[in-house]
Amino acid sequence: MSDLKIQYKPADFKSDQEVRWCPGCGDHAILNSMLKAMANIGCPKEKVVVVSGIGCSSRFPYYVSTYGFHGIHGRAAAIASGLKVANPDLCVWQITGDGDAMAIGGNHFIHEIRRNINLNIVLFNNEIYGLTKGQYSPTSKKGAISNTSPFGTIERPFRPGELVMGAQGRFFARTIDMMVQLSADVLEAAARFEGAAVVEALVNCVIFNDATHEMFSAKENRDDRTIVLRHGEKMIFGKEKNKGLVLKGFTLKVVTIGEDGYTIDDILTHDAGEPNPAIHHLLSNMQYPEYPVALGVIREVKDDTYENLLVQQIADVQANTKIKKMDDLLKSGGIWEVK
Amino acid sequence: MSDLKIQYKPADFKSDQEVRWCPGCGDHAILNSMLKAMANIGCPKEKVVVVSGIGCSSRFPYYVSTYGFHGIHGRAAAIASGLKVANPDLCVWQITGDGDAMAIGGNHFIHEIRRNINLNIVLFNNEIYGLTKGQYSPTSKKGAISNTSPFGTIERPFRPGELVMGAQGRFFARTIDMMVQLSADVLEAAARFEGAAVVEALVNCVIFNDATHEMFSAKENRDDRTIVLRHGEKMIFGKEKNKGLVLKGFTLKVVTIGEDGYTIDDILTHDAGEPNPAIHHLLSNMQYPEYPVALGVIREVKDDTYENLLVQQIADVQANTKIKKMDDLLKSGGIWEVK
Amino acid sequence: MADQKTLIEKEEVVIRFSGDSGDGMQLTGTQFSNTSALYGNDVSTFPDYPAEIRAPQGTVGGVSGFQLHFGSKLVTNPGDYCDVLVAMNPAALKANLRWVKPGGTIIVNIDTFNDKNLEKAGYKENPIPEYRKGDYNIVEAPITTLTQGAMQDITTDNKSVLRTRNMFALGMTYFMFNRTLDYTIDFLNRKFGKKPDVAQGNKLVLQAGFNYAETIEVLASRRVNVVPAKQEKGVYRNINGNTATAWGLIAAAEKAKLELFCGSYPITPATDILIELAARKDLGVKTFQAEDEIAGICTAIGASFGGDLAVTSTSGPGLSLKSEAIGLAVMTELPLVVVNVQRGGPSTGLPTKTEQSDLYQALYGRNGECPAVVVAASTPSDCFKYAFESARIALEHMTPVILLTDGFIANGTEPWRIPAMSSLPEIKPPFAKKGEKYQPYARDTEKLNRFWAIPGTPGLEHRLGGLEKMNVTGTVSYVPENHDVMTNLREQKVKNIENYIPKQTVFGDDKGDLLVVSWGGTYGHVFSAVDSMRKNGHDIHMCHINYINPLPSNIGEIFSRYKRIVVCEINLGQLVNYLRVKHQDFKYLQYNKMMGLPFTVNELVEHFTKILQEK
Amino acid sequence: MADQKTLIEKEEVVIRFSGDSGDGMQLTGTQFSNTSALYGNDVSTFPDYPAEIRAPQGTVGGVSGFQLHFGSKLVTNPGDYCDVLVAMNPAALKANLRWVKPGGTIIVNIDTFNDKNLEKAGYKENPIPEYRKGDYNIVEAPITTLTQGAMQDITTDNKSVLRTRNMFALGMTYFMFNRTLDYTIDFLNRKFGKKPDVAQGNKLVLQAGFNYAETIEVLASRRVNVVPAKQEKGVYRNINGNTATAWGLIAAAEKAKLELFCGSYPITPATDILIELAARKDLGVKTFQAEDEIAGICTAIGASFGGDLAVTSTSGPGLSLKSEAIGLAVMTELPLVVVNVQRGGPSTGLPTKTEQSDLYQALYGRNGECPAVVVAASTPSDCFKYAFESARIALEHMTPVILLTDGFIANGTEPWRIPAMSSLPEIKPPFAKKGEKYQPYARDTEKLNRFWAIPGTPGLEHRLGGLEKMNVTGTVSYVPENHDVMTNLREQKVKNIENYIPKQTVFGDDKGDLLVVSWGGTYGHVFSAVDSMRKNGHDIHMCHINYINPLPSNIGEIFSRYKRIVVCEINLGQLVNYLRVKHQDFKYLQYNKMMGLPFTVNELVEHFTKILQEK
Ligand SMILES: Cc1ncc(C[n+]2csc(CCOP(=O)(O)OP(=O)(O)O)c2C)c(N)n1
Ligand SMILES: Cc1ncc(C[n+]2csc(CCOP(=O)(O)OP(=O)(O)O)c2C)c(N)n1
Ligand code: SF4
Ligand code: SF4
Ligand SMILES: [Mg+2]
Ligand SMILES: [Mg+2]
Repeated sequence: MSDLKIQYKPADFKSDQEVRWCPGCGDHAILNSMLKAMANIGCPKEKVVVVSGIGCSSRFPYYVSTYGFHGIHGRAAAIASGLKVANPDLCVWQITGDGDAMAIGGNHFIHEIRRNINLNIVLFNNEIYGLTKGQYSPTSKKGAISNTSPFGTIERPFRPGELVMGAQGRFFARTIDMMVQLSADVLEAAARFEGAAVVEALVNCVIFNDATHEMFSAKENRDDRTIVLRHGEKMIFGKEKNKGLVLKGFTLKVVTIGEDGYTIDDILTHDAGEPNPAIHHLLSNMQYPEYPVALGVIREVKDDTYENLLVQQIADVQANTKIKKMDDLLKSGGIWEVK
Repeated sequence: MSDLKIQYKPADFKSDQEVRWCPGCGDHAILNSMLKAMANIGCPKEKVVVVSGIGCSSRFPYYVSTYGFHGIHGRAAAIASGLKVANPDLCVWQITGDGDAMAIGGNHFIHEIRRNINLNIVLFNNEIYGLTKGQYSPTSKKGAISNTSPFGTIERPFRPGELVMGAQGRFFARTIDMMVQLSADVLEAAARFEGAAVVEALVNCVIFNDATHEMFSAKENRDDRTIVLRHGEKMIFGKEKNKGLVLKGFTLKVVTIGEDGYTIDDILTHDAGEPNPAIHHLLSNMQYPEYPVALGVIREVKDDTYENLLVQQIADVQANTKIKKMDDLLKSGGIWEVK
Repeated sequence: MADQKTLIEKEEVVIRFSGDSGDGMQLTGTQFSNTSALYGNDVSTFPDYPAEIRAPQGTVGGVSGFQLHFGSKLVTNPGDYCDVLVAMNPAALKANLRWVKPGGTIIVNIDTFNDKNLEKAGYKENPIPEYRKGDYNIVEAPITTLTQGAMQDITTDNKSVLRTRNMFALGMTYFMFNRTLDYTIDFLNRKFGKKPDVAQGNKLVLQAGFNYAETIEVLASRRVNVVPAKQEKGVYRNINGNTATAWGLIAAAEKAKLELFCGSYPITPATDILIELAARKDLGVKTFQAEDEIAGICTAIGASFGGDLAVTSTSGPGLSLKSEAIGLAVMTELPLVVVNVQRGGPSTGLPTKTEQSDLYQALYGRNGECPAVVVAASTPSDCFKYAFESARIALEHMTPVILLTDGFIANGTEPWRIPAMSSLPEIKPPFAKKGEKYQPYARDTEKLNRFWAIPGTPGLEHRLGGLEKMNVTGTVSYVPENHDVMTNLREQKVKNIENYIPKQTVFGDDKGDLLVVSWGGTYGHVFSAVDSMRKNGHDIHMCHINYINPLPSNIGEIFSRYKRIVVCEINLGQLVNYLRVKHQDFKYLQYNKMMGLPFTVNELVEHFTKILQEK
Repeated sequence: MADQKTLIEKEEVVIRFSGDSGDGMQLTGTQFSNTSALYGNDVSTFPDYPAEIRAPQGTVGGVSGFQLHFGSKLVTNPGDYCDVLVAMNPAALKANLRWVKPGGTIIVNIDTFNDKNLEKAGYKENPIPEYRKGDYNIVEAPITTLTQGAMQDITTDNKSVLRTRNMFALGMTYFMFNRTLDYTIDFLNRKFGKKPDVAQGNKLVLQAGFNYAETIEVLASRRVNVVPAKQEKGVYRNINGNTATAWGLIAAAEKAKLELFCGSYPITPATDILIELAARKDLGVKTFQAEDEIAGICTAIGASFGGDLAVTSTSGPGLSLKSEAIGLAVMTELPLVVVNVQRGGPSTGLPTKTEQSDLYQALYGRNGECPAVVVAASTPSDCFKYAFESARIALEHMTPVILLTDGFIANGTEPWRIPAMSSLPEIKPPFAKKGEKYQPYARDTEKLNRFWAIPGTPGLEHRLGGLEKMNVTGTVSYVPENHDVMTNLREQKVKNIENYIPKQTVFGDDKGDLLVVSWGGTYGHVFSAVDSMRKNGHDIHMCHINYINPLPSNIGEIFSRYKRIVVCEINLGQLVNYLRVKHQDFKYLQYNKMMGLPFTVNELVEHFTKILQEK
C-alpha cells in the first residue's frame, strides 16, 4: 500500500454497474462498508485491485470502480497471491465466500495465510452456497437442511477463525453485515495490516439461508450476544456494558461485573498482538448461547510478508552477482569458442 | 474395524514386493511399526486397505499384503474417504507425505478431518519432497535450502498438529521413525480410534533432507528433548525423568522437579480426551529447544463419525418411507395412465 | 367445463411465460406443462433463466422465462416461437417479443408499465401502442390490481399479494386452453399444507385469472383446445433430464445389485442430479457433497474400488478439474460414471445456458493416451436410458464412462412412459472369483475387461494405482514393451464396446441425398426439422448419435449411403472433427451455432433447404 | 597426450554408462559429454533413469543409464546402439546388453559379479562366458579393487571409496577416446572446493582408470579419436532442454522489458525448469513454488494481470489440473506461457520416461470452445528458441501458449551456439494507452488481440473474469449473439497467428514420394533417418512441425506436393488425427511407438524403407 493518501469519497469507488444481489442480501451492506473503507484508506484508486472467485459474493469486483478480477471458483487466493507477489505495490483485496474459500478453495486459503502475503481477504460467510441456489457449505451448522442435505447435514462445520489460526494466521477479524461502521473499521484495519488479513463477514443470504446469524446478529439482542473486541480495551459487552470475559483455567467465562464478586479488574484486556494464538483461538471460537460472538479485530500479529522477503532476497542476490543481464548468464560457466 | 480378532504375525502383512526406498530412509522403520500394529490390531487382512497418494512414502501400499490403492498426488484423502464411506466395514489406512497431504492435498486433508471419517491417516513428514528429488515442502523450516530454494525458503511452515486441530481434528499423535515401538503403539491407537486419526511420523530423508529432525530425535538426546505423552499420566520427561510441564497463564513451561519449588504435583497430567483443544494445541506446538517435542497421542476426543451418521440417516429415512425400490419411486408423485 | 362450441381445435401450441426472476415463472410454466401432460398432451419445456439468483428487478438481464410446447401429436422440442407470450413487466416484453409468432397473443401485466419500469427495461416510452401496429393480439391485463382484489379478504400484505400474481397469469392461460384447475389446486394444497391461508389466496387468484380471461373478448372468442396425443399405453409422468439421469443411475445400481455412491460438488446446471440423489436415501443412495470436483471424483473412485456403482456429476469447468482423476480410473480400469451437464463455455462462460462444447474435453482432455467411453443423451426422458447404459457399460467393461447431457435437456421436461424395472436388463459386473488366484490385470478374452475384486473378500488382496502396471500380474512395470501392450489393451477394450452397444439407426430412408448427423440434446429440434421436411417430400434423413466413443460399428457404412452429410452441433464443430478422424473418407458439411440456446427448427429447415437446393 | 599413431579415426561414437541409481552414472555421462563438446565434437545425450530415487540396488529396475553420442559430423540424437557399454554391475549389463552394437566394447566392473548380484539381476550364473561367444569385446575390469587401491592413502572408508568408482570408469573411457582429464579435474576442484580430500580422491581414481585402460591390450590397441566437428563459428555451451526452456523465458522477459514470474509445482520431468528459474534471482526472476498445479497457474494468471511475463511449468498430470485455469486465461485473453514437459501416461504412467501423448490435451483439454496456441520444441537447445517464441506469441497476441517439450529433450543435452541477446527480436506487448478511454475488449484490427492495461495505471481501471464478456466494452453479457461473436473472435485471434509465425519448411526436395511428418522431440532421430536415407538416394523428405496451433499456413500446400505422407509420433497418433481434421484431404500413413523411449533411427529407416518399397 502506498503512503500517498488521497482524499476520496465512498462514491468514488462505486462502479457504474448495477448491483445484482438479491434485495436484502447482506452483501450489499459489506459493499457499502467497503466503499467507506476504501475512501478512508486513501490508497490511489488505480493501485487498488479486487480479486474474487465465484459465488454471489464474488460478483463484488464489478461493483467497485477499481481494477478487478473475477476469477474461477476457489482460486481467488491463488490469483491474488500471484498478483501481489508480482506487483507488491498494489493494494489487493480478495473477496471470497464460505464455499469459495473453504470448500473448493480451502487449500489456497490456508497457504496464502501461511505464506503471509499482504492481502486483504474478505470472507463472506453466509453458511450456504448462494449462487448455486442453496447447498450446504463447510460452514453450515451441523444438521442444517439444504437442498443437498434434505435430512440435515452430518458434518461439523469449520470455524473460519480456528482454521485461519491453524494455518498460522496473523490477522483475523469478524464483523456482521448490518454493522456497517464496524465492517468499515475492520476492513480498514485489515488493509492497514501488512500481511494476510482475514475478515470474516457474517452475511445473510435472504433467499437460501435466511436468518442463520440472527440469534446473535438481530439488532434487539446484538449487544448482549456479541462482543466487539478492541485492542487494549477490556472485554466488556452487554446492553448495560456490565458483562465481561474472564479466564478460567484454559477456558473463557462470561461474568457480570458486580456479581459473584467480579469487578472490572478481573475482566480480560484484549491483546490482539499476542503471538501465542491460544486466547485468540478461544475468543474466535466463542459461540452463542454459551458465549457472546466475538467481533472486531481478534488477532493482529506482525510478521514478515512473503513478498517483502522475496524482494529482499532478490536484492541480496543481485547485489552479489556478476550476472546482471541475460548475456552474462548465457556466457557463464562451461563455454567454449569455435573460431 | 471388525471386532473379530485374528492372531497375526507382522510378517503376515508383508508383501512380496521389494521395498524400493533408499537404504537408511526413515520410511522403512514406519513400515516395520505398521506391520507390528496391523498384526496387533488383528483386523482380518482382507478388510484392511491402504490408500496413498504419490511420493516416496506413498509407495507404501505395495509393501503390505492387504488391499491397496496407490492414488494420484494429493488425493489419498479423497479416495480413502470415498472408500470408507462406501464400505464402512473396512479398516482404511491413508498413507501420505508432507507434500501429498499438506501441499497439493491440503484441502482434502482438512476436510476429511472436519468430517471425522474413521480413517487412520499416517503423515510421513520428512519436510521435503522426496520423490521429486528435493524441493522444500510446506513443512520445511523457514530458511531451508533446497533445489527450489537455493537461497533459503521465505515461508513459515505449517505445523501439522496445529492445522489438524484448526480443522476440528479429534485425534492427533506424533512419533519418530526410529522409535519403532512408539510408532506401533500410536498407529494402533489411531486404528482403534473411531474417527479421523492423524499420526505425524517424523521421518528422515537421508538423501535430500538428512537429519532434519536430528536435534531432538537423535538417540543421545531424545529423552531430554522429547516428551512421550500418555493419557492420564504426568507430563514428565528427561533422562532422569525429572523434568515436567506446568501451566503458566496461557502457556506451558518446562520445570525441573525439585527445583524452584516445583513438585510432582505441580506437573500437568495429560488428558488426551479434553474436548477443548487449547492445551493440545500448546502441546503439539512445542518446539525444541524451548520445549521438548511432544510424542505419543496428544489428542483423542470421541465424536460421531461421518459414515456412522450417514448409515444412521439412511436407516432412519428407510424406516419411514413407502419407497422401497426403484419401481416405487418411478410410480411416485404425479403420474397418469394412458390406456 | 366451458362451452365447447367456442373451442378452436389446434394440434399444438407454444406458450412462453416471462417475468422477473422473482415472479415465479418457472413454477407457472411447470404447472401448465404438468396439467397438459396429465390431460394427455405431449409436452416439451424449456426453462431459460439468468445466472443471477435475483437479477436486478425490472431489467432485461433479470428476465426469467419458461417456454412450453404441447400438442396432440408428437412434440419433440419446446418450439421456436410462441403462440402466447405472458410478460409480467416491460423488460419481459422487451426480451421476448422476438419470440412471438405472427398473429400471436401477448398478455402483459399492464400495471407494471409505469415510467420506472419502462426505463429499466430500456424503453423510452410505452411500446404497446407501437406494437399494436404489428401482427399481435395484445391483452393489457391489470394483473396486479386484480390480484390485490382477489386477495383482499386473505391479506393486504403487499409482498404476499404480489407473490401470487403468477397464479393469475396461469389461470388466464388455463382458460385460454381449456384446462381444468384441478392439478394446480391439488398442488397448492400440498405445497402450502401448513399455510392454508397462502393456499387459499393462491387458489382464489388462480380462479380470478381464469374468470378474467373469460371476460376478455379476444381470449374468450379464440379459446383453443389441443386434444390428447395418441400415446403408447402405459403409465406416464413428466420428468426433466437431471431427475431422469439420477433415476437411471439408481435403476442401474438396483439392476447390478450394487449400492450407489455419488461424490459431487455443486455446479449449475448439474446440481439437481446431486440434489435428487441426496433425496434418495430411501433407496439407500449415498451422496457425498465433496469439497471440490476433484474430491468428488476421487471419493467416487474410492467407492468404486470399494465395490459400489460410483458416480460423479458436474458441468464443464468441473469436468476440467476431474481430468487427472479420470486418467486414474482409466489406468486402474475401475467402473465409474462421470455425468457432465454441458453449459456455455469456455471458462465460467454462460453458466445457465446450454451448449455442446465439452465433447472435445470428454474425448481428449487427459494426459497420455487415455481412452474413456463417451455417451450422450438426447432428450430429458432418455437421460434415464443413457444414464442406465453408461452405468451398464462402466460396470460390465470396467471403464470410466462420460455421459454428456446439456443444460437444455437437463432442465427441460417431457412426459415419459415409465418403464417397469423388470423390463430393464440385468447388469453383470465381472467380479473376480473367490478362491482362484487373482491377477488384477488378467482379462476377459472378448471384452478385454479386467476383473473386479472387492476389498473385504479374502484371498483377492491386490494393489492398484496410477503407475503403469505389468500386463496380467499388475505389478508396477517400466518395461518398454509392456507399456505398448497395455496402451493398446486399454484402447482396444474401449473399442470392443462397439460390440456391446446397439447399431446406429437412421430416421428416414436407407439411402438418399442429405443425411443430417446430430448428437445429444439437439435431437428434438433436429428431428422436427427433418420430419417436417420429409413430410414435405424432401430427400433428407437423420442419424442421431448417442454412443460417441466408441461409435457404433456401422456408422461408416451408413455414411456411405448418402450423397451429402451435414453435422449440426451447438459448438464450432467438435463431433464433425471427431468424425473426420474416425471416418476420414467422407466429406462433411457442418452447421454450428454458439448462442447459448438450442437450435430453432426454423433455422435448421432453412439451412437444410439451402443445402438441398445446392444440388 | 598419448601416442597418436595408435589412434583410429572415427566419425562418431556412442557410449552408454550404466549402473545402480547411486553409482553416479548421470554425472559420469555429463562429464564425458562436456569434455567432448569442449573438445569440439557435436554431442547428444540421453539420460534414462528409474522413477525411484534409489531403486533397489543391484536390480534391473534400479539401473540408471546415460547414453551419449559424439561425432565429428552433425549429431542430432544420442544414437540407437552403443559402441561402448560401461556396466557397473550385473543388472546394468542385463538391462543394456540389447543396446550394444555388434563388435562393441563392454566394460564391466567384474568385482560386482558375485552370486548375490547375479541373482538380483536375474542371472542364474555369470553370463560373461556366454556373452563372450557373441560379437563383443568384453573387458572385465576389477574397478572396485583398483579404486580401493587408488584411494588407499586418502581414506579407507568404504562408502567414500565406492562413491568414486564412477571416476575410474570415466578415466578408462577418457583414455579410450583420447580425451584429456582437464575438464573433469577442473570440475572436481570446483565441486569439492571445500573438501580437498574428496577432490583429490576423485582425481586419483580418474587417473587410475585412465592408466588402467592403457594397460589393457584390447583398449590400448583400439584407441579411437573423433576429431572436432565443423561447427559454425561462435561461442558454445552444452545445454539441456529444461535449462534452455528456462533461459528462453528469461530472454523473452528481457526483450519485452518485463519481469518474469513463474508459478509452478514440482513434477518430474519438468521440475528442473522451476529449479533453474529459482536460481535466477540474479536476473530478478520471481518464482513461486505453489501448493499445487492449480495454484501454480492461477498465481501466474494473477501475475499476468499484474503485468509480468507469466509462466507455469508442469508435466502431463499437472497439465490436466491446469485445464480449467487455462480456460480462464483464454477468456480473459491474458498472456501466459504453459510449459508442459511430456512424460509417459496416462495417469501417473511412466514418470521418468518420454512420450508425446499430451498433444490432445494441449489442443482440446478444456471445457467449451477454448482455443490456445500450441508450440513444440524439437531439441534440447531449441527449447530456448521455442520458449522465447511462446512468450513472444503470448505477449504480442494476448493469449495463453502451451509449449510442449518432452522428457527426452528436457534431460538430453547438446552443444548450443550461444546467441547474442542483440540478435533476438524485441517483443512488443500491446499495452493499452494511458489517457485514452480503455475498453478491455477492443481489439487490434489485424491480430485481433485486445490491449493490456496494467493495474497501477491511472485511468485504465477495468474488470476481467471468466464469464462471457460483451464485445469491446467487456461488461458481463448473456446476449446470445454476442457469445457467437466472441467465440469466433477468440478462435480467429488464434488462427491469425499463422501470419506471425515462420512458414513451414521441408528438409529435402520440393516434391517427391514420401514426406515424413514429425513434431517436437522426435526431430533428431527422424532427421537422422531421413538424412541417411536421402544420402542413400531415397525419395524421402521431412516436414518437422513446431507450430501446431495454428499450423503454418503453407502446410496443406506442402502436403499436396508429395505422393505419400507418413506421420511419426511417440503416441497412438495424436498429430495425425489433428492433421486429419485440419487437412482432411490428404491420406496419412502413421508410425507410432509407445515404449516410453525415443524412436531409434534404425526402426525409422526400416519402416520408411518398407513404405518406399510398397510403391
Ligand atoms: C469449478 C467450479 N465448481 C463449481 C462451481 C459452481 N459454484 C459457483 S459458486 C459456488 C458456491 C458459492 O458459494 P460461496 O462461495 O459461499 O458464495 P455465495 O454465493 O454464498 O456468496 C459453486 C459451487 C463453479 N462455478 N466452478
Ligand atoms: C499432479 C502431480 N503433481 C506433482 C507430482 C510430482 N510429485 C510426486 S510426489 C511429489 C511430492 C512428494 O513429497 P511428499 O508427499 O512429501 O512425499 P515424500 O516423497 O517426501 O515421501 C510431487 C511434487 C505428481 N506426481 N502429480
Ligand atoms: S442468493 Fe443469497 S447470497 Fe446470493 S445474492 Fe441472493 S441473498 Fe445474496
Ligand atoms: S529420497 Fe528420501 S524419502 Fe525418498 S526413499 Fe530416499 S530417503 Fe526416503
Ligand atoms: Mg456462501
Ligand atoms: Mg515428504
